[in-house]
Amino acid sequence: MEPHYSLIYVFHFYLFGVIALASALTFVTRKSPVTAALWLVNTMFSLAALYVMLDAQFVGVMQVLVYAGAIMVVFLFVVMLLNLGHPSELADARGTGWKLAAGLIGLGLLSEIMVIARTKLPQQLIVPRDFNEQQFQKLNAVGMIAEPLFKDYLLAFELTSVLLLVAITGAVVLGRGRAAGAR
Amino acid sequence: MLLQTAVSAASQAHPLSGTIAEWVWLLPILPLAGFVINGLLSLAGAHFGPTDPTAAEHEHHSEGAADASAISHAGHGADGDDQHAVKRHRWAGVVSVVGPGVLILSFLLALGIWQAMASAQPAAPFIQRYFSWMPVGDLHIDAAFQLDQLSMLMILVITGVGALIHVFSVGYMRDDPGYPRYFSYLNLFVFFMLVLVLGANYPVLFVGWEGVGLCSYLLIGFWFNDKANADAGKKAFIVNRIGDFGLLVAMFMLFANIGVLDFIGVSAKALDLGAGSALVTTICLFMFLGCTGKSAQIPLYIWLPDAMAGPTPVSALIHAATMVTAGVYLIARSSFLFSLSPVASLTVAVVGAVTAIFAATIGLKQWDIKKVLAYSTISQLGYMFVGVGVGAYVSGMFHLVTHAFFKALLFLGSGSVIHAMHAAYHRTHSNEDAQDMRNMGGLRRYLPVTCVLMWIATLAISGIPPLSGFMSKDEILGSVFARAQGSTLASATWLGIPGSTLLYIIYAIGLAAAFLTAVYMTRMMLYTFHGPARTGTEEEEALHEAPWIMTGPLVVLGILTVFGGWLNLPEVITGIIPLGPRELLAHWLDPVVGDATTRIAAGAAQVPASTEQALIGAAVVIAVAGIVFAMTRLKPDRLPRKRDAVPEHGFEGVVAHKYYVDEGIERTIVEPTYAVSRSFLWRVIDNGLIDGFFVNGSAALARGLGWVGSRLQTGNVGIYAWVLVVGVLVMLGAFTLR
Amino acid sequence: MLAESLALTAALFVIGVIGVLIHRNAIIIFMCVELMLTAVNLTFVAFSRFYGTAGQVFVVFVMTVSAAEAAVGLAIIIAIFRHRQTIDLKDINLLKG
Amino acid sequence: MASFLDSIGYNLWVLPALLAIPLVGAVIVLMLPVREPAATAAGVETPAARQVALWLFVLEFVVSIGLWWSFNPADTGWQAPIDIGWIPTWGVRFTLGVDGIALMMVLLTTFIMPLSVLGSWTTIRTKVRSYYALLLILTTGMLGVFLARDLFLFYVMWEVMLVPMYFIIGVWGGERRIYASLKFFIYTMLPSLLMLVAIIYLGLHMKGADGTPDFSYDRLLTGAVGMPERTALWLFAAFFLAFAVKVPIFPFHTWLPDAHVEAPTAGSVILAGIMLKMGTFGFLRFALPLFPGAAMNPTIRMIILILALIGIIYGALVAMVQPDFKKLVAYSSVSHLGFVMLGIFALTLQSVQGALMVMINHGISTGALFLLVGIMYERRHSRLIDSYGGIARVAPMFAAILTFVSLSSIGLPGTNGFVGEFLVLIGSFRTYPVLTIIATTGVIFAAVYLLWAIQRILFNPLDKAENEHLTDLNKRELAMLVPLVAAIIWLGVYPAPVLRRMEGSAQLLVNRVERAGSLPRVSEAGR
Repeated sequence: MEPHYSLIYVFHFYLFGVIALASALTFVTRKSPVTAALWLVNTMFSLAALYVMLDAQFVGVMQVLVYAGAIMVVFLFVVMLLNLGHPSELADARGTGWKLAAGLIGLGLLSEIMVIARTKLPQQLIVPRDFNEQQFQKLNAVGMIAEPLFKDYLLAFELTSVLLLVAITGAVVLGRGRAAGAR
Repeated sequence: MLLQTAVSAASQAHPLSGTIAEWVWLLPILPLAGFVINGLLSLAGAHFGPTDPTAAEHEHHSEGAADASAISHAGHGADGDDQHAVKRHRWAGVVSVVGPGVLILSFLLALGIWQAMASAQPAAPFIQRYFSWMPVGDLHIDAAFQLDQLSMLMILVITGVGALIHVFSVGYMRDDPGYPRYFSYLNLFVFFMLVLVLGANYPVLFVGWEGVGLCSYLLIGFWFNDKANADAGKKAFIVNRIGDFGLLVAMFMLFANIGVLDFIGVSAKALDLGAGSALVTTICLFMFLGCTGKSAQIPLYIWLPDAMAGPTPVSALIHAATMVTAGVYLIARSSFLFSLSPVASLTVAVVGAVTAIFAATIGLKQWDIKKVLAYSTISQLGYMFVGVGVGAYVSGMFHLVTHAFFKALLFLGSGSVIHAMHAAYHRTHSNEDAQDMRNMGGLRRYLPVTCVLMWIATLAISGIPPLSGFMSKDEILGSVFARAQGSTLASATWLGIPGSTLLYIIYAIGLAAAFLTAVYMTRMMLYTFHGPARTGTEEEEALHEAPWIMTGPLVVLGILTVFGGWLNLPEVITGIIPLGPRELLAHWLDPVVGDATTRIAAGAAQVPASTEQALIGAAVVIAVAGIVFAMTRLKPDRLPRKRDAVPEHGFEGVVAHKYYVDEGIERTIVEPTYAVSRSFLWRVIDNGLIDGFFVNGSAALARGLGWVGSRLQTGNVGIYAWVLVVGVLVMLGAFTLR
Repeated sequence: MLAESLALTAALFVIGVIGVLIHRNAIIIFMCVELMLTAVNLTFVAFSRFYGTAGQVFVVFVMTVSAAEAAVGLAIIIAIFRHRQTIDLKDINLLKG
Repeated sequence: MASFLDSIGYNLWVLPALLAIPLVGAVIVLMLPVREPAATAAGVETPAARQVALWLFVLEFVVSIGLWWSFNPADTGWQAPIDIGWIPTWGVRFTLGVDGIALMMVLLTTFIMPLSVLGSWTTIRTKVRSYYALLLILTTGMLGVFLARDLFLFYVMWEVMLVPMYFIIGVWGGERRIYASLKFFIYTMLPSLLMLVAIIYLGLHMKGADGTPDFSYDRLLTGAVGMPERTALWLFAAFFLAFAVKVPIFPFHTWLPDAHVEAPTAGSVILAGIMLKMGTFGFLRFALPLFPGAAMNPTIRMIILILALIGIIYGALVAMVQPDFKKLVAYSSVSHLGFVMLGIFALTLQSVQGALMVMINHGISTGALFLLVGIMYERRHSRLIDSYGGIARVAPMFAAILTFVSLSSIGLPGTNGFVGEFLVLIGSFRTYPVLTIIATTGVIFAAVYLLWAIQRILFNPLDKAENEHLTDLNKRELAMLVPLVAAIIWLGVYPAPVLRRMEGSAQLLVNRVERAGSLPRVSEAGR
């Protein structure tokens, strides 16, 4: 089913995978938001690499641009804006008992997901093996995404844009605070 | 118009059709009209009467100078239902005409019908169907009247004695503020009583049966502002209802088994039930339960003594002459059923006999003149049941008729006494009891007419020949003896006792009760009319004979008491002294009860005339012995007045307290029922278990769950996240483990 | 490489969940949510090799939503902080019933 | 009379008119201009509302009374039928019709309603327009329940009936009105929802070839019989609960005393007089004919009969010890409705007809009792029996009528109460003799509790100063009581016309249930 992968491909795949995992673990154990954010950026970058390796070049680029470039920057802006970067204020993690319980829940969840992931894939949905290859040849990396996006999922796309508009408006209204509205 | 068409269609070939008997519907309608008129006058007088509150207040305190309504419970300050108690009711004049008038008209009509009947000599009952009352599928209950010799006899008694008592009431109730109300009730009673005896089927009979109970209830509680009276009325109704339950069940069983309820149909199909079968016995016993209620037999006799709370003419009419004899009538009417069941018939006789002696013993120790008469009535009703129980339906009915005469006379006589006593005590504003014999004595000087007439009645009830009571009572005892010699009853067994033995015992009890009757009646007369006056010197001046409107009916009843026996002179007597035609009543009733009597008496040996004469002689001796015993042993001149009396002790005390039956029932049935209903059924089951636990409990559970849920809402988003994740974990787990 | 991708996705997702559970700092919790979303993206991409490019289109949608979410969420955090001078979840219990 | 009715096409429009008049009337009443209580003579807000409502109800009664003559007793089918499409996609039709069972209930309703308006004439002083509008809407609901031939329509009307009563109790009731109205609403609503589920199931069960459900009663009558026994049992249980609460059968009765005590006079009258009949009517119309196998299952039948029996005795015993006269009457309803249930489930022609008679009689007698309680309450502001005593002396007309109505409730022969109870008992005795004998003792207890109560109210010494100047009935009160008294006498003396009109439908019901109910047993025996 799966194509044969070269050793170097597998090596790189595992490398980025391990980096992503390790960064994520580090991220989640940090108490300072800034540090945490930087480790998260690292995870994002590794994932972008994996996307590229999985023949999703456009998504990989978007990952870097949107997540690492935009969202995480907004996070850092907020941290700075609120001046929350000092570790002294961030003694926020819960106690050991909570952490232990969270770990246990995480393990349970993980095992459950792994079990579910073993489900047989529905065969009838599977596309021919070289389908993506042909799409890529025919439409190039961007067109491969753009065609379904603007044809099959046009309505969803438009709705997403409305969602973004609403989000922007909401963010602006919330961010302005009561200052203009109430007084 | 509806009536007329129905009448003409229903009666074709009957000898009575086309005669005055077609007007039989008018018999009850006349008193009903009287009820409506008097009732409306009563309400009208009440509504448009003076409503000035100060006047009412004043009258209330003055207690009404001539308030005759307090007669039966002197000194309690009882008063009627109206505010203007001093004057007679504004419509009293109209009522005095309408009330007794409708009864007299009814009686005249009844005489006419009787005349027609006597000449036609119909063998079959004359049935008038007016309209269909409850037609449902195979159940056909018509509003129909049945005129036959039995109902004719009852009609004559009811309207005749009823008319006399109505006339008496005009004088007795003269000044009562509830005068129109009284007559409307009394008329209504006669209406229902006529419906009872005229009904052509059990349900119509039941209408009258319960209707007379209702009127009894209303009239016992006539002076309802006294709690004791209201209690007595209620007690009468409820005890009667227990009996009615039996009658209802008997009707259900009849319908379920033979599908008809009219007398003709049931008598035709009665044999289908099986002679002597358990079914017919059960039906008869349930029916007899009804009779014990209405006719105050053991175990349901307890209401009758209390019923004396009503005005005395009411006691005479309802609680002596007519209503209480309805049970006897019902058994005679249902003779086609009872004659099929020796066991049920013997039960009737046994209960009658036991009641007769039981009530007679209580009568020995009563001081209230009306209570003596009440227990005497119960006792005499026992005799009647002995008569109909042994299948001597004619004798039972005969005693019913003569009893109606002499007991009505006794009650009205006592009414006359009480009237005089009350007037006397009222004049002196005394609080003494006007009905207690210990306060009387020597009244013969003031009430000579009453005294003589009451003595006649006393001798009659005691069984002194040739008065009516002697004839009828002796005939019952003779029948018992004859049945014991040989009949279906004698050959049956009752609770393991051979029927003939039982009948001899009943005969003995009957004789003993006759002795006691003579004793307590003589005692009553001695204490009331003889010896020194205990009334008090001031009061004696006020004692006087009742006006003619009251003594007139007494005299008529006295004549009837003397000559009532001629209705059914037994052969034994006519054989010795040719007094007149023999066994008139037996011939008259033969078409109705003849077959049943023959069926019960089957296999009877002819009692030799000499034996019969000996029995009669024994009965007379016993009666005389009773009178003599009472005369010699009782000392009216040594009797203390009521207020000086000491309570009796020992067995005498028990008897004086009526064997504590009322108290026993109160303790064992009434109070526990109330207590269980209130503390257990209502408080525990209804409020506690069902409403508290289940209904409001489920509401509380919902509220509790809601409260627990609201406690989870700490508002802390972190906790929410935990809850969410745990939820996801659980749901994924469910998927995984599927 | 599907199995590996899925395992990685699961691990990252669970790490995100654990992060949400153990942190009280609202901003870090938000980051954890972002991590979870990204992890899901990896699944889409991995499956898109077998099921066609639609999966990658969904990744675009998810990114949009997460961007919108971050914008609004952070705006809310700012508003709360202005109001109460804290972003500690312990002190934010306005949802209390 | 019948030809006159034909000439105006009476049967074509009477049933929709009966439903429409109160609805239109409600709108009219609500549109009346408000007048403040202070500005009116009687201190009643907008007195015009009550007059308009009274005349509307009189009109309704006049319109409905034609049914008495137009009804053909020989015809056991639907009369004056109406069948209009309503919600086609759900297969719901607006079908109305009247048979012998519904006829008397409709007439009872239209007879009671004007009297209940008179009963609330002076007691309802606030929000008068809304009150009478609710009464009118309630009438539509009640008549709709009796007339509906479509299960969906029936359910809609069933709930339409519930809401106005909730407000009538909750707004114009006594001190604990909120508790009582909520209890009433939830108590009756909950099993009604179960019934809705059953109705939807039935509708889907009967769906046609195109998949549209069918709620038609007539079609269900034949279609529901072939249902598997277990299914029928569950559906019967759902219907049973809904109706049992409404009846109410012991132990589902505890909403009744609270609702009655707190409701205003007219509310109690309608509740007792008409709405309690909904439950027993439901058994006769739906639960029995639709699921004869389940209803006639010996075990289930015995359980219901025993519950009915408990209701008769228990209701009477608990009524006996009530200090509150209104509550006493409420518990007496439990007892009376026990007779109805006994009659229905004993299932002989006599007992079913008797049950119908008891339903009518109970409506009249208990309605009258509640009106009388209302009259007492208006004068003394107390329902406690102990607050009275000896008032027959000052209010003889009141006393006469209260005594008479009580006697009819006791079942004195010659009054309506006797006819019903007698028929129920004599009919039931054929199938269940022992149970019937036990039930017959109920007539004793009825005498005990009512006579004891009226003794303590009317008789005994007049020992309370407040009672000495009680006024007797006025003209309005007489006007509302005299028709009831007349009905009591009429139904007691000459019930044959009523019985004749009900006989065909009752016979049809008994035959249908007996035939269908005996089928499974026969087949079991065959196996």
